[in-house]
Amino acid sequence: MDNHGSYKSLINIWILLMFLTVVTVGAAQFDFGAWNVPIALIIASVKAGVVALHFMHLKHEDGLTWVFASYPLFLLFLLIAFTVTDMFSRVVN
Amino acid sequence: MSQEQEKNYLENGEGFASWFFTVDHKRIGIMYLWAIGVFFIIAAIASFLVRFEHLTPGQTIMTAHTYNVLFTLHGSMMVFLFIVPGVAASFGNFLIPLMIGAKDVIFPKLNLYSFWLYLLGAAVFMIALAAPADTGWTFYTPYSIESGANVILITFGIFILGFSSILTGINFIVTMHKLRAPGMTWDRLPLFCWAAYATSLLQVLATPVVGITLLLLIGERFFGLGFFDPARGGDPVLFQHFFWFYSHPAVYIMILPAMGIISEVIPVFSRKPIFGYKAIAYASLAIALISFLVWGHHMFVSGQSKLINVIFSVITYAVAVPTAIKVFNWLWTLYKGSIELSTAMLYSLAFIFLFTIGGLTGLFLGALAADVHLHDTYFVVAHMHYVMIGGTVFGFFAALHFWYPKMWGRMFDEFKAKIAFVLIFIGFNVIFFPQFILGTLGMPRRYFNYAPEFQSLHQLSTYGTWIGAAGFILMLWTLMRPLPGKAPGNPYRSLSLEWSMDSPPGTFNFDEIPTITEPVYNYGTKIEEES
Amino acid sequence: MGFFDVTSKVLKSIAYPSEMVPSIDTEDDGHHHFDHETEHSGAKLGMWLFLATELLLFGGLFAAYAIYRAKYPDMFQHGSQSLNVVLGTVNTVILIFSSLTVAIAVKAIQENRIKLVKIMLWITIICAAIFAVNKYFEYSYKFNLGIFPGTDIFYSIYFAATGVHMLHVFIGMAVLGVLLRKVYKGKYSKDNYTAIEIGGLYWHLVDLIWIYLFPLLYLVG
Amino acid sequence: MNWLPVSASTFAPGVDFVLWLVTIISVISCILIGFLLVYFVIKYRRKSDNDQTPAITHDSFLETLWTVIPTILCIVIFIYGYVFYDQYTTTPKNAVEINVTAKQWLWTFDYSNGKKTLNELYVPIGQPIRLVMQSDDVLHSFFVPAFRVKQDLMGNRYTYINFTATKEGVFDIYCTEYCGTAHSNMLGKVHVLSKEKFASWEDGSAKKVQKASSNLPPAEVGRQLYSDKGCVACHSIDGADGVGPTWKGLFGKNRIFADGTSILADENYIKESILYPGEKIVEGYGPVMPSYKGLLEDSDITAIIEYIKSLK
Repeated sequence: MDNHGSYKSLINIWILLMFLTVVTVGAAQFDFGAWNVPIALIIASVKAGVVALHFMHLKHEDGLTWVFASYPLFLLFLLIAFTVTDMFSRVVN
Repeated sequence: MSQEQEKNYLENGEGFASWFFTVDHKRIGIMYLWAIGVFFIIAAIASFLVRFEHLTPGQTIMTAHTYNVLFTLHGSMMVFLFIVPGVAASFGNFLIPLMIGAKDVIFPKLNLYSFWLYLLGAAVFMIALAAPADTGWTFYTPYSIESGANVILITFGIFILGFSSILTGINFIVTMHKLRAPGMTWDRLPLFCWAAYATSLLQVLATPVVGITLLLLIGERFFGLGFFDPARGGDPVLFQHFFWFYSHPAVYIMILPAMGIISEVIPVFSRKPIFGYKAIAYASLAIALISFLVWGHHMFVSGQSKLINVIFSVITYAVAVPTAIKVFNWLWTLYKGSIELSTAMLYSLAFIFLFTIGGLTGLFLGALAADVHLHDTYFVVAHMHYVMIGGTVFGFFAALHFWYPKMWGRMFDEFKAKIAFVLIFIGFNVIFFPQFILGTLGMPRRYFNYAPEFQSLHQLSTYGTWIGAAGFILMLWTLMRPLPGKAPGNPYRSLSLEWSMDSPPGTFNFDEIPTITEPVYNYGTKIEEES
Repeated sequence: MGFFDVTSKVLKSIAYPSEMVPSIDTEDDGHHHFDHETEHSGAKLGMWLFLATELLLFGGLFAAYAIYRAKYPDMFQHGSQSLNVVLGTVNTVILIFSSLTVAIAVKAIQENRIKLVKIMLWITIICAAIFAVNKYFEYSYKFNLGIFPGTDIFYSIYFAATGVHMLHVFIGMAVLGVLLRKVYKGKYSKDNYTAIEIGGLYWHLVDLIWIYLFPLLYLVG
Repeated sequence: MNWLPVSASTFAPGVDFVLWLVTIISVISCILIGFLLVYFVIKYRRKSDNDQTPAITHDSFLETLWTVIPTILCIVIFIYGYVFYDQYTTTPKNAVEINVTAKQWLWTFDYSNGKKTLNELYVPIGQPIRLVMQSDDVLHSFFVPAFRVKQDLMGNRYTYINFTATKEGVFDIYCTEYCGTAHSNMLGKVHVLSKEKFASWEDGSAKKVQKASSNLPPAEVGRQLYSDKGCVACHSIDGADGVGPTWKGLFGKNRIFADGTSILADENYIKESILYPGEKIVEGYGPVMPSYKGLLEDSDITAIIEYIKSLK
């Protein structure tokens, strides 16, 4: 049976997540121009990664679970990459 | 307990409830088989009428609107109610646990719920027929937003069916990971299981995208969301992207299990190990992965950008290669074999030939310049049916005959079944081969009316449906009337695990979980030097 | 089995939706054919696969967001600025907190601390309810301003994404509610907690999706 | 039997080349596989139940062969497909633009000189043409088999087709994207004219000449217009219900409109309905008909009215 981490470590993770939320909201107060979205997405991904690894115990799962957890991300990337590429390469010469 | 063990799964419980609430994977498989059989027949009748309409140009027996409704009914029913859940859910359910040496799938109850969801989705779909859709099975926007038909209900039905598909896929994947008998390593896994595994992956990962797409389409009709409606600043091509992101992998959801079936049938009736086991197994996986990358080849003339067209064309040819490899592997399994032309074998051999034609005509459509001419003509219709009928349905029929003794515990009349095969084979080719020529000549698909110069080819195609229908009825007739006497446990001397038990199997499949020590296709006693 | 039994079984399965939760309880219908460890790891693997499908379900919305944001930057700028960042932030905090409580609940059941499990599940469900109430206020405020799905593409994405997410919140609440009821019935222990663990996984996914939706919709205007 | 339509554009030979190339590859592969299939089945048929068979499970040489050869063929086909497609999608510098608008179930062509035609596209031979296309409603697709060109049309965005006609004559236009009830009646014609004929068509003299020489009765001319101008897509002549009311027995009948009023269908009513179709909507039908103002001359309208009169 898997029995990982302690209550304290869970709460520490939570504090980290709260901190990152503050950072997200804070960062939104400044205008980084084209970097607004990437910055927001990077912070969100760090948060998501922390939730997945610690709250969802992905850290302790086997390789198979990692494959199933990450493959949809790849597909999502494909879906977005191809559709966006299409949308912005339609200029006709 | 021992009393119960002696009963086979068909005898274990009688009446409606003993089936409807069963968690026995074999009974669930049989129920799927009945359900998809019914929908197949309804959809086939629709196509029969559609073809009949084409006996003459202009109105023959129905109005243009009825025609549009019927081809939509035929397409959507065949795709969503028959062929996608078809082979995977029916034969997959029945066979996977038997083949891997398990007593059931890993989530038996979930399996039952999946079946109920399937029925629920089908029911919603049927209710929608009160104002049947005339959008084509592709539901392209903005026509599907504006059409007066019951598009919301029908797409909601498909949404539910999608969930059934996803849950079945999850069930199979986890079952194959967790419940393989000791010694049933991945390189001893029957190829049908490999195919079912790849299929399940596609079901799990592709279906949600069509789910959200149809949900958004419903939102378009309810709220006017505008994502897919040019009048509201949306983009109809985006709908097509989302739709084909699912529907191209769905083509492989349809064909992969059939490939798995004939990979089982051919070695048994050639008494040879399957040629290139690993190549076929990995090709299944490769197809499952690459098939996510080629959806745009359905959209070469849709207004997609030129760059994306070129990219998709390249990747499309990449997916052609593993498919070609499979065909040659099946072919070479026959080499120096001891070939018995049973009905199941005939269907499998026909699969190889017809699927080859289907695949080769795909090469036309993948080529950008040629596709500009052929897109949305009868060529596409013919190509698709060579893959879906010549491939999937022939594979499905092969399975019906091959596992018939195992499923029902009886044998059938091989002679009549072979006559039925000949009729179906001839009928099929007479229906669809002329359509290739119609297509290259420029006859568009989904046309109620057509120019008089196309009439002779259209008529030929319609006559084919009569031959095919006769064959299909004869096949049903034969299968519905089994020969007297009990079928032996292993009538074909197969080495696969499902034949190692009585026909039909007992409720719990195996009294004791077997231990596997040999490769699954260990035919061939004459040892030759390996190259 | 006659007609009556069939009807009663159907009615029962409707009346007790908890029966619809995948069969991962040990007191199953005697069809038990594999050991506990297989069941546990199998259920988790199945759940991860299901989460994969959920992610791709939202994938369509994320793709639509990416495209239309790039196509109509001004519309997204205006729309985003009209959303209530405070409510959004509060909801983010609530969801992250509820994620913590679920994680604690899973940890607690592994140590057989049933009482803690109950408290944590209760808090989680209450958090979910508060989230829903906040969302209700947000929606009705927008409706009062005459903003509906379909007003423009930004609001369509906003309502579609948060709406589908809301649906998941409700499903999550239902799942947690069923689990809580079973905890009260004493069904779970340190030897049998798979259901709580995979229910928790589902709830974390609801949180994960929101972690992305929040900045994309509310912040990066 | 011929399996390809006439080749009438500069793009067509390229497409035909690819079609022939793939056909030859396909036929050879098909014969090879079909032959081997039948040959193996006959040669290695089961002779007895105890036939000894070898345990051949792989053969590196063969497997390499049937991986490499299809790969090479695929690359070749892709390249040819791409090369001709690239030519087709590249607009020539001296291309003349024609605007195309699709609407359920009509094609409208607007020329740079202000001319406008319905369902009939006029182009000069040898002149690169660029169609700038848009739909007024749902998706349509512009397809001319003789030119081997096809492109979807949609709302809110222009799409394009380039072609140069190489043969004089009249060729079919089909709509190939399913667009509703009368999809299969959304047909048109491309008239490829010699430079001189096109010039005379452009300044309008051709039409007059043609008219003067035509001594058909007006009802016959009307019948011609009925199919040429797209009326056929929505109005039946045999009483069948369509998108619009049937023409059979229309003349002299009492028309009831959506707003409850009614009128006797006479010449003036029909003329009004052709020019201003939105004014009076017959009960049970939608306001979908486009105006033919500027698209039909008075004499055409008279001919159509005569034709309707003849449909008792």
